[in-house]
Amino acid sequence: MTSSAAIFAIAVLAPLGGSLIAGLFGRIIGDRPAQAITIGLMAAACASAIATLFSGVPQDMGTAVVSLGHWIDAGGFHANWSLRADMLSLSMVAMVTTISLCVHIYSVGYMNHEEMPTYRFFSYLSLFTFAMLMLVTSNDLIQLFFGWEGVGLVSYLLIGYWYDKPSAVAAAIKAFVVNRVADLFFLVGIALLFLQFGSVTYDNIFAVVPAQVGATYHLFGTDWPVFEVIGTLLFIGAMGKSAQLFLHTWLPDAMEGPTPVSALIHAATMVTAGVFLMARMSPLLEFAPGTKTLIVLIGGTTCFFAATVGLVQPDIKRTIAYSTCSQLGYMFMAAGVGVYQASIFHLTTHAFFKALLFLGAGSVIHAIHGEQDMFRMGGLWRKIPFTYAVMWIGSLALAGVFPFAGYWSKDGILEAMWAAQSGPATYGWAMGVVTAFITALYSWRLIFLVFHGTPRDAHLSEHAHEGGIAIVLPLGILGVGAVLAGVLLDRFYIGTAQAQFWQGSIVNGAGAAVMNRMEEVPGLIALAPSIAGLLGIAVAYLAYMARPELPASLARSLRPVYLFLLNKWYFDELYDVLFVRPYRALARILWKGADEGVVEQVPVGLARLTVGTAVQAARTQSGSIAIYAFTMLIGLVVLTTTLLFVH
Amino acid sequence: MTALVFYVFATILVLSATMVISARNPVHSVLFLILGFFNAAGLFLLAGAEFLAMLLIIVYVGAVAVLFLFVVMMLDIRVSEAREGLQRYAPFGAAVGAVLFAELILAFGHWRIAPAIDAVPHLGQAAGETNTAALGDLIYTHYVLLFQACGLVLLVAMIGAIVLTLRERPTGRRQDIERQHARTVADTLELRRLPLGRSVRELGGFARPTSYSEAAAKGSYDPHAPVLSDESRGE
Amino acid sequence: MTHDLGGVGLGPYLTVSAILLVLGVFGIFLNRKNIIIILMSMELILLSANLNFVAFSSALGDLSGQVFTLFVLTIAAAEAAIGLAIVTVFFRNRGSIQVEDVTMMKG
Amino acid sequence: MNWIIAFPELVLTLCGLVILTVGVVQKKSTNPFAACSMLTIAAFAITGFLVTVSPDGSGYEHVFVNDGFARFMKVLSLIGGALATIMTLSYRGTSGGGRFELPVLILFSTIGTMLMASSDNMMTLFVGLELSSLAIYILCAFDRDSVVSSESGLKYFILGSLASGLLLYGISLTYGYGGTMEYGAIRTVLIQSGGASLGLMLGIVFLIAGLAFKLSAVPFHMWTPDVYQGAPTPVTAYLAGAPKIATFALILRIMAGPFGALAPQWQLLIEMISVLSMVFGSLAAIPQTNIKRLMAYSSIGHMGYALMGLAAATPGGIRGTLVYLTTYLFMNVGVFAGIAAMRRKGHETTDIADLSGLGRTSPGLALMMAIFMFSMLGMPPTAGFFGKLMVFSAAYGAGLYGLLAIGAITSAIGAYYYLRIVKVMYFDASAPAFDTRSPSLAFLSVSMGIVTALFVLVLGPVTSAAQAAASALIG
Repeated sequence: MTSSAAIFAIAVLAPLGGSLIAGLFGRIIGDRPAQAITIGLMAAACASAIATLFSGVPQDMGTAVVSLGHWIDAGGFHANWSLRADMLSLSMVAMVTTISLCVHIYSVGYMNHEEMPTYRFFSYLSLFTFAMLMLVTSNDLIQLFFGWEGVGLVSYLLIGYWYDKPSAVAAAIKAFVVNRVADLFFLVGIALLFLQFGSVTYDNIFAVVPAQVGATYHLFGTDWPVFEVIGTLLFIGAMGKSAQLFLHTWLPDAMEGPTPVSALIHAATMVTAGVFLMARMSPLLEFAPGTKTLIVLIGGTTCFFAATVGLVQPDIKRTIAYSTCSQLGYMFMAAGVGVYQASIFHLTTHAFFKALLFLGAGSVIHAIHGEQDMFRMGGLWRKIPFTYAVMWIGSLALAGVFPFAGYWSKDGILEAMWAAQSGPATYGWAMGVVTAFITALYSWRLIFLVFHGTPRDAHLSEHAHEGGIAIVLPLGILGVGAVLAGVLLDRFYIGTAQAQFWQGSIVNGAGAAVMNRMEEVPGLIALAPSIAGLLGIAVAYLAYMARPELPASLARSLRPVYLFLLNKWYFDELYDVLFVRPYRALARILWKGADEGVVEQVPVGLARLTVGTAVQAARTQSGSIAIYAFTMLIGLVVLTTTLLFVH
Repeated sequence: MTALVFYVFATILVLSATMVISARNPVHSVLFLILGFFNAAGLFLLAGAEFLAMLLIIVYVGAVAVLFLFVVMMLDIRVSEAREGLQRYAPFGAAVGAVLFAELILAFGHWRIAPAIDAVPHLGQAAGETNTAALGDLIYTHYVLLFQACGLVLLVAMIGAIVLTLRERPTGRRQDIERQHARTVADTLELRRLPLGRSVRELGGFARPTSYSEAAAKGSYDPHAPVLSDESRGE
Repeated sequence: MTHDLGGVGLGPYLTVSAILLVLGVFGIFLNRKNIIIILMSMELILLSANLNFVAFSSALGDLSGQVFTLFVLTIAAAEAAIGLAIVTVFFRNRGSIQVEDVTMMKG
Repeated sequence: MNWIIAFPELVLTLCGLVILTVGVVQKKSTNPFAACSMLTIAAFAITGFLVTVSPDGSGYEHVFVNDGFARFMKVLSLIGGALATIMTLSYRGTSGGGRFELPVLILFSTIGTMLMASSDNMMTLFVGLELSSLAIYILCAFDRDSVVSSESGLKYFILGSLASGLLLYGISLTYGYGGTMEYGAIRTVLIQSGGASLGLMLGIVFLIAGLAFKLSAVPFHMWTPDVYQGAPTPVTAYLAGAPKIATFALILRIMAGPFGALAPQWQLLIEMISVLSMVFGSLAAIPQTNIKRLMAYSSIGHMGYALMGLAAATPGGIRGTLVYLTTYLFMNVGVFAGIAAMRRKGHETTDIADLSGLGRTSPGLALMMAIFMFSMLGMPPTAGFFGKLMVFSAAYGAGLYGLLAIGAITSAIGAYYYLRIVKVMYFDASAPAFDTRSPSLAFLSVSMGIVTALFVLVLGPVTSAAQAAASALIG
């Protein structure tokens, strides 16, 4: 193992060490040391990751695989523990560790009012980071799935961290179950991949993909292209993890977890795993045009849907959560037209500014003792000016205002959508531009509601104050990131240097043309998102600063629309009717009828029947000679008759 | 002619068999059994089994039936106490019996003897030999082992009857001359002074020398039993 | 030497024996009177078998059937003796030989 | 030289007569019971030795046959008789000490079982069966002052006579078809006639019914619980052993021999009887509270399993049945030795509840009983397992899957009541301790326990002997 490989391994494994130490010995060593150890190891991981990113992978090979050991050897099936070091994973590792470090530090400040020791929380955070790193550095689908399930599991643990809160527990279960549904498809996809290619290692798969383009499954009398089937299955898996439309319902509920968790998991890392998967499987997806169209449609619809819902949410964290959902839609759109670089770019910038927004929101919540309803806030900017400032930065980045990070990546995506020149892509572009407007609108709605105007609950804002250094410092780091990430990385991720930067870790196929045409979109088109964003800010100012009564009257006059949005397009209700209730009914039938009625009753009944029969059998022994003789006679006659019939 | 005789015998046999199982008085049953056996002997005669016919009368009528009669008398069964009627399930039982009978008749209606019956030797009765002599020949040659085994069966029956019913009544007062002669006054007599006003019963009854129980026939006196309770010790 | 069974053939003999058998079986399980009737029914069953043997023996011209009948008679006598002895013992213990009183043990 | 073939039987008969004489001429003051029992055991031992060295052959004009099968069954019968006689040494009736007729009757009954094992003729079959049965009727009522004993004797006698009558009727029908009662001749006639008539089939059913009665196979089993319960315990132990083995000898011999050609017809009947026995035996035992009754139902079930081997109608099946009977004999005697030891203040107790806490009050006896129970339910590596294994594998080999499945299910049900006894012995609150065991019972239960537990050590010889016996019958 070379020194760079060792450093890379440290980047991945250090969080595991931190997690194990904090988790296993936290009770013994105490809270503070546990926090210090996890943060220290996380910092080491972060430093290692950035060092590896800058040193880059050896020029002569696109990828480097750091082997850690054998995992599974079963017949023709082999899986190893290994770390794949290509630019895709390196950039992801650097991003994840950086955000995670910020969140770790922030948590020290945020969780200091907890009554329970928090070593468990830090252990989970580090464990989550490790799982995410395993996911992004996997060299085969099995390890990817390991990381995939790992983040799902820790996400469950963290959402339900306050396990004495019923809503948190319910949200954790919901997140887990929805993800399980998606994971099932994902797993089937992996299985089909293995059957098709005889391997689960990326390189082995990608090497033979072009040779098997024509392969089909014959099912239900129709031929299904193999890559479309597999691609769709993988995409459904990604939809679950990345909260795309139809499988998004868990994400807003996941806000029941502590805010650092929301920042780390539900903004920067785990939810982007689906996007990462699309980029990772780009060599395969490029041969599944149908799947890509599906991705564009779902992505575009998600980004619009989530934005509209975010527009009316009263809860500060839920607003940001829907925003995340919406931004993920952007990323998928880009992946759908084959511009994975833009996806990853937006993923990265989004990680910074969305984590910033979440942590800023957390800072607000922390300042006013856990209140999350924006309509009970107001006029806070004097009390927590730093938070106010970083929220502005985050919102500007989110809205895609030049030169903040979001501008570069979102513009890149929308230009790519336009440049793709296809029906679905144009749909996606239109949705994207409209969403850019709505995004700005709800972002400033948030800012105006929270920080401006008069305090709606004087008691709440009375004692509001900035958090300590542990809260301010991560906000500062992320704020810098939210400002600079776009302008610094644009050249490498999607700009002129992208080919040298990615070194073939992302395959564009037909999307390569889109990458080229991106630079040539008409000026007005290029400006459209920015204009939409500024327009959104202006409307927000009008509605929430100049004419504060306007939203209410609008909500009254357009009540059905308002309710539709407020109730999140009634997805939860729809699912309740479509799945939950039938499932409950079925479960009840199975429980009461099948399980208690049949499964339990069969042994119990058999035992009862046996005893009953036994008593009856014993009762035939009446002691009477006549009965005994009669029984013998009956036996004789039965035997005789049987024989006569057989004879 | 012989057919007529057969049917007479057969009819009486069946009727008396019916009476055996339905007669109210067990003595009548035994008598009908005897009548049945006589007629069965007649059937045996018609079939050419003269010796067995005679044996049936001698053994069954002379021994078995008389034994039955003897036991019926001995057990002193009161006819009036005998429960009348049939078992509760009688109709069903009769139906089952009828099925059995129907099946037997079905098989007997055209009785088939094995076609290859002559593939094995048979023990015929030599011409001119009487049935009795032929049977005697076989019993003491071919079947001597079974004949002996039947003897054992009778021995077992004898042992059984004895072991079950013979009781050496221990209460019987037999004369044991040897003991009688060896007896002394001290063995049998004890003089006791009786306080005035106390009854014998209060003093424990008539006292007997302990040796008396040894001297008496074994088991006839229980030395620990209260002496005055003779009436409760009845056999 | 086959015998013509007095000219009536095998069938009537077998029928009589079947009737005796069924009567004997009825006597065992249908009556509610005393056990001695059952013992007599047993004799009827044995008699029916004996009748079969004699009839077959004559019809087949084979003496082993008659020899066997001889043994069966012997054994039947022994059986009757033992049966009556047991009935006597039972009567002494139970004071009754009613069929329905022989039900101390059941279940 | 006919008498050479039947020499063991003749010797045993003479011994019986001598012992009877000894018993009769003894002075009244000395009870000849123990002496006669000892002599009887010695006579069994001598006869057993003579049986093992007796030559093959058929004698007395096809009345009597001696072959490997007969020897195997006779040795088992003699062992059964001897073990029961050992058990009688400790027997005390209601009216005091034992009487010398008890061993003598066991001896005569065993002569009957030997005749059955050696029968080459329906007449021998019947005479042997009657000799054996009549002695047992007397033995059941032997405790003549006990109402249950006399009732059990009466029941067994009446129903047994009925069964004998049916058997005899079956023989008469067989005779009527083939004109002969010799097994070999019947076989020849049947084969050459190319089948059976309706009458003969009826005869076979009657025969099976009569023999199934002695086996206490359902539906001819009704006498079993009452007789087992009422009869003196050593007698119960005897009648659960040797006579059943001899009856199996008969049924195997006539089914495999004279009626071998009709196997497809009678196989179904045996299967029915086997299934019914297994099911009834395992079910009806569950509610029992009296251990002797429980053993009766258990024996009904065991006969069902043993019949499985016959139902297979293959040499392997017969071998399985023979091994099964061997194991059954030992564990059965062991259990009854344990039951006979259940005495408190001189009175016999037979409630299962009386065994409570035996694991503490009498650990040795409890251990032996536990071994027998595990063997009865067929748990490896006890003797019962191998017997079951062999009949099950024979049934499997013959394709009797339904029978096999029912056997497996009933074994599982049967396990319940066997294990219940173990549970009562080890986990229930202690009942008062039993009287001290007599040496003969201690010897029996320990030796049978060892044989049952370590049967695997003699499995090889037993199996090869059973194999030889089976091939003598069918091969």
